[in-house]
Amino acid sequence: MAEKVGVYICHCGSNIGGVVDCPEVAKWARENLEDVVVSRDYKFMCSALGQDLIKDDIAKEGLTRVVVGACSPHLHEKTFRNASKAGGLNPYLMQMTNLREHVSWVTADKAAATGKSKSLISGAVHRVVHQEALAPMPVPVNDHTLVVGAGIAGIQAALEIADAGYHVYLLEREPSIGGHMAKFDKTFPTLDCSACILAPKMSDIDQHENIELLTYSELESLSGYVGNFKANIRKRPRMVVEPDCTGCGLCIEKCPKRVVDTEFEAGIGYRKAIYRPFPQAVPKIPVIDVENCTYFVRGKCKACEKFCPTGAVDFKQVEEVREVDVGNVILATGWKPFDARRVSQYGYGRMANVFTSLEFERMCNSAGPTDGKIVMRDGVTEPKSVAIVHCVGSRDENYNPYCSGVCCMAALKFGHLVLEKTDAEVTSFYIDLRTNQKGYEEFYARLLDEGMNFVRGKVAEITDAARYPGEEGKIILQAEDTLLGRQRRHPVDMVILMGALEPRDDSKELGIKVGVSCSMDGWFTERHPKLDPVATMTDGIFVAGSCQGPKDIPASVAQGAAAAARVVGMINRKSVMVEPVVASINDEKCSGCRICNTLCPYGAITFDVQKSLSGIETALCKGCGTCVSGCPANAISGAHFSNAQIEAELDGILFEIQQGAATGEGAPLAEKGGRHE
Amino acid sequence: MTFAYYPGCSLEASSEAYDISARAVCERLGIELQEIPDWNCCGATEASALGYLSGHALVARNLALVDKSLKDVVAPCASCFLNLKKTDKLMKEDRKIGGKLAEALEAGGLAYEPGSLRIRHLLEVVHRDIGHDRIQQAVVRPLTGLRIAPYYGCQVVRPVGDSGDADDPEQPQAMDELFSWLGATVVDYPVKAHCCGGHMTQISTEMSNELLRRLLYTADEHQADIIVCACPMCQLNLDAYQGKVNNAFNTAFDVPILFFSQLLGLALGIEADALGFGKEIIDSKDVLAAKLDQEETAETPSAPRRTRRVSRSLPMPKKD
Amino acid sequence: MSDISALSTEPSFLDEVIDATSGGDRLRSCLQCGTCGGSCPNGSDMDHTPRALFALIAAGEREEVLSADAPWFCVSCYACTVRCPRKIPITDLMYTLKRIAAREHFAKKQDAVALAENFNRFILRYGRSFEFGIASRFYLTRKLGSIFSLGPLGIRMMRHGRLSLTPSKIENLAQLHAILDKARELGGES
Amino acid sequence: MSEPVFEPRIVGFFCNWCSYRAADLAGSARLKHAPNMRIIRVMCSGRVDIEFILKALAGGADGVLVAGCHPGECHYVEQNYKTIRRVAMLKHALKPLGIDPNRVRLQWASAAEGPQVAAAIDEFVDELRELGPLNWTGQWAGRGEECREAVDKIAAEHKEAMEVMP
Repeated sequence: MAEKVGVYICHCGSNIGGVVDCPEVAKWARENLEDVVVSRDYKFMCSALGQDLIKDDIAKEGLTRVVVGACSPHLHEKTFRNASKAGGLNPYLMQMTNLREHVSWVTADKAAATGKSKSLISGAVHRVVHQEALAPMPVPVNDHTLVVGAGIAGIQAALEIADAGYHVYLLEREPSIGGHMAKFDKTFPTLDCSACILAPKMSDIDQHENIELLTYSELESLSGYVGNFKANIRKRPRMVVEPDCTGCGLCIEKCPKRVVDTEFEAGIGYRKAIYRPFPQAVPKIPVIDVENCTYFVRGKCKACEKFCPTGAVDFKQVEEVREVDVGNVILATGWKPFDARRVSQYGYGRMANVFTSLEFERMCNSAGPTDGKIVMRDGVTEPKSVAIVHCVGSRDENYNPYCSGVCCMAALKFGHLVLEKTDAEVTSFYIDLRTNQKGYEEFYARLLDEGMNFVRGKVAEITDAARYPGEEGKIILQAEDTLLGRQRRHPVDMVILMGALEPRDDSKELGIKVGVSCSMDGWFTERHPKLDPVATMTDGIFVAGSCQGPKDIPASVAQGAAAAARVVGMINRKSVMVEPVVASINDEKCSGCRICNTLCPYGAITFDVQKSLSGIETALCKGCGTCVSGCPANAISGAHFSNAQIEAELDGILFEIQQGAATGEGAPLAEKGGRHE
Repeated sequence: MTFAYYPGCSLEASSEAYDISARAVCERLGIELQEIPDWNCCGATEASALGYLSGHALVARNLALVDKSLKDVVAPCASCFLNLKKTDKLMKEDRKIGGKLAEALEAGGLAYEPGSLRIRHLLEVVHRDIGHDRIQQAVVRPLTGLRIAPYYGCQVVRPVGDSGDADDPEQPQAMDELFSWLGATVVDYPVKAHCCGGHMTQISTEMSNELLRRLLYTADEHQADIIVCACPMCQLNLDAYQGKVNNAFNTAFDVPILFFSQLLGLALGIEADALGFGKEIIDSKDVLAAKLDQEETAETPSAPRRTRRVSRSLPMPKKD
Repeated sequence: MSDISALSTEPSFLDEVIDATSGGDRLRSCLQCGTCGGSCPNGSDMDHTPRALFALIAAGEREEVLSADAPWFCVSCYACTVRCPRKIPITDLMYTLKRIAAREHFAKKQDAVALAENFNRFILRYGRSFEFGIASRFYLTRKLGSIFSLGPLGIRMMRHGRLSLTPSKIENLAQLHAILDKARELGGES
Repeated sequence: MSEPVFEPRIVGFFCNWCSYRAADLAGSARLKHAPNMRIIRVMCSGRVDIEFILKALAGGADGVLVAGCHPGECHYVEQNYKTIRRVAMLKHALKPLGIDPNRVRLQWASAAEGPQVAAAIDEFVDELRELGPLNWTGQWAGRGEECREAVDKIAAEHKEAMEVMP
């Protein structure tokens, strides 16, 4: 039986109405398009009155389908679905088409705009009659959660969820939790001691009954879907039996092998071959670095084993893989520091007294290699002058186009520390100083008062080639002082390079494991940059902290908490509704060719060997439709985006085009379609 | 291996020594050079200052004249090298201009397929294509005892239209490695890729003198016996104008400036006269005689930047 | 008037410069960081650093830019181009400014123009450059004063066989001219 | 200007996440561009069935533009890579069908690239103006006889092959 379609053209004030002849479009639809029983135009369809038009017509005219020509569906699709629902129509029987963003706002020529609107409406009408009533599907939610990464963002998220009374698996690749924050001395802009605020949280994690800490471990694979994930976790061998170890540290004391610590000490300090990254490490259990351990390299030593009072050392330990069931996953894998060697004109690695920001953080830390003393590479001499170089590897298309966000404030913090701990003068070379959070601009003002110098100009090169008297034995920064428009050479004893924050090398890899995409830069992509910043396109997977983009501590903590809130919300609901836009396979038509099996990145398509048929795990399907268009037998159909629906929309559009051709009036075709005038 | 050879104007006149030594070295290393027939000037840095298309057309003619059976053009002159590369890249990447240049070539009955030639600098060919093993085998007269400041200048190392595998444009290594293979002591010459002033010697002696002074001063600070060049302009400026620099700043620089190919030739056992020695204005005979084979004494002061290692000293960042 | 031209919808000086440079549109993304000005070996002697020139171009200060000496002090060392965080072809832009300035006789006072013109004159005549000719003619026409100071150098060069007094000439000069004429015609060069 | 310009008719398949939003952005930014484009929204460029494109060309469109997220930024992880392959293969097949492959265009656009989308549409319109009207079905009109002959010829050639063995 024929459907009864109602068409509603929105003027959006003059936004659409000012360019598109809405009454004409409505009239044309009524007269030219099959199944259209009602066709109206109205000033504001999204207004209550506009929505009432739809509801009433559904009741009075017995509409079975609704087409709305207005703004972008991304704005008001929900609105008009609800209106249809309120009128007693299944919301998925409403089709919206975009006459504003895609027509009136981008077209100068009115005739052209009107013609284009007609064809879009025609497309929508043809499509809507093929649409089917759909209902969202409920699935249960497991109340365990996996948090990947135990930096400050992951720690915050884990604690929030655990405190809400739910079990958390907290995964950390390094031997200890704490992340980068554990390496810092002070935090901007308040200058409170990083360890003092982090350490308590770390021991909370250690003691929390709802948190199961999995350190020295990585996520091997993730399968399943929202509410019902299975995670495989690979635990590397510490060579120390955790339950037996008391963390007394005797083994570390006795270990004869000293190694440069490129991880925690950023390369300016040493550790033993059996070590604990830092005294307050959580857990306290040490690990053996098998690359450097004398026993593993040469086959003899075993000092640690000899001296261990509880016999906890076990050189035969092997890695283990375990599987955990979780309902939600939070990614908080953080960032990695930019390799300053790549900017060879800055001479890092060539000139001893050029340091990276992370090296300097460790130097300032009273628990660091220099006991907090600011000294040159020789380890004793205090610098008389220090230069801080901004944007090293940031805002630079040769390295990373983005702004790393935190460096400006960290540079101010460094400036303060230098002025506080030494008699040196400090000069910062910046392009723009970005201090746009609470208390940040005030901190900048404070540093001006404290006598830190600022030069606006990106440093062109750093050299030890003296040119003028007074430059001998110094490191010279050459830059243009852009506020003076003059080239400037600035000799100093010590340089600090504010290196960029970069995505982890394996972030893309991890993204593919869990079905989260990465931006071109390699940061995880959130569902919506403004309105949904911690969710991802994969339901049940959330992001927090710097793995989603450079962030400072406050922002990371906020995101950790936000992600936790989303997870707790999910758990409390017990079950979640998933959009019904999914694919399904018609067994009659499926030839078992398995072409579709390889097309799905979510592993939603399974193959039944007995029946030799492919099948789709509905809850896993995200509805992209790639398998639908890939099936040679047309056996797969995509709900709400079926071949019939899309081809009908195409027919509708072509219908107007052919009609236009016939009448010669076809939309833009008479006048030259208005271009940038 | 056979390469098309583009000597360029300077190598015909002021820098004959470069041409002679380049040919000699290549012959010794089994590189056959086929000079481009009737090649013309590349326009240096001057032609494109007045005409855009004509500037590139000048270069394009040379590319078009290369025997189509050859895949590589080798140019010893930095400016020639860069100009050839730039024009080739432009023709390849900017369809509009590429088309016009093709049309211009056609007017002369010539044609060139952009990207069909690899534009190489002599230094790269020796360093990459011949490489460590074959060079070391060929060395008969190591340059032991000689402190070398490798000076690359600008246009050899700036990656204009290069693939990613080009040498570091800021701290290039090719010459450093080459001369360490030859047994010389290579000083870490921080200004190795700074500019010698190019044509500034013709325009403003004040400015060019200063640029040259910087290079000489740093070489002196690092106790270099000789500065080696891979560019005729660099060599000419440092060599011919060294006296003027001394007058201008009353300094007493007296560093011989040689082409890398000359010293390489010496190490390969080629006779000095067959390498154009003696054409340099600051004579290099005495230095070579004095230094060669004098094993470097232990307490040769090294570059000032090296901080003396105290037990408390912090580790340096690892290489690579 | 310049500010007006910057605001009006007429193709601005910025557009003019960009259109005359392959890849020049990168100039729009300049963030005025001064890497170019800091990198330039002659940066301390220029009346405007490249960065400042770009600001003036954006502001439509045509005359001031074209009469600047900065482009003529560019030695084509490409340090700025390699380092520019916005990948702006700065050296090429300097060539563009030189060309416009030379075409519109803004730069008569620049020695560099004379040198370039000289150089090109010899290329046209011989197909190759002729250092001795260029140098002597250049000094005779421009720097009569300093030619004597140059004498001894010339003599030393000659003694070391580094100054050929006879230019070498290519055979197919006609072909070269045909190519260059066509190029000039296509490029609308005078 | 009176002299009529050929206005190509273009069908676009835009993915819901990046390119459709980019087109929205072009709107919010009021970036005027040629009105020849008709956009059909799909969830992912991977949903674009090659048949859709052929159908559009057969049905009177002079060109088809498929738009998706940048490679590596696909909201479905990697589906746009499949689009690359499919469109490449289609373009390959178009020539023998008498269609210039440039009538099908693949366009990447992140949700932030409204200007790029607007520019791409204008550019595509200009390219199609160069190519002129497609009128694909028209090309075959009145050539039914030819086709039948061709088919018969082939049938004859493969006579025995076509016989079903008893």
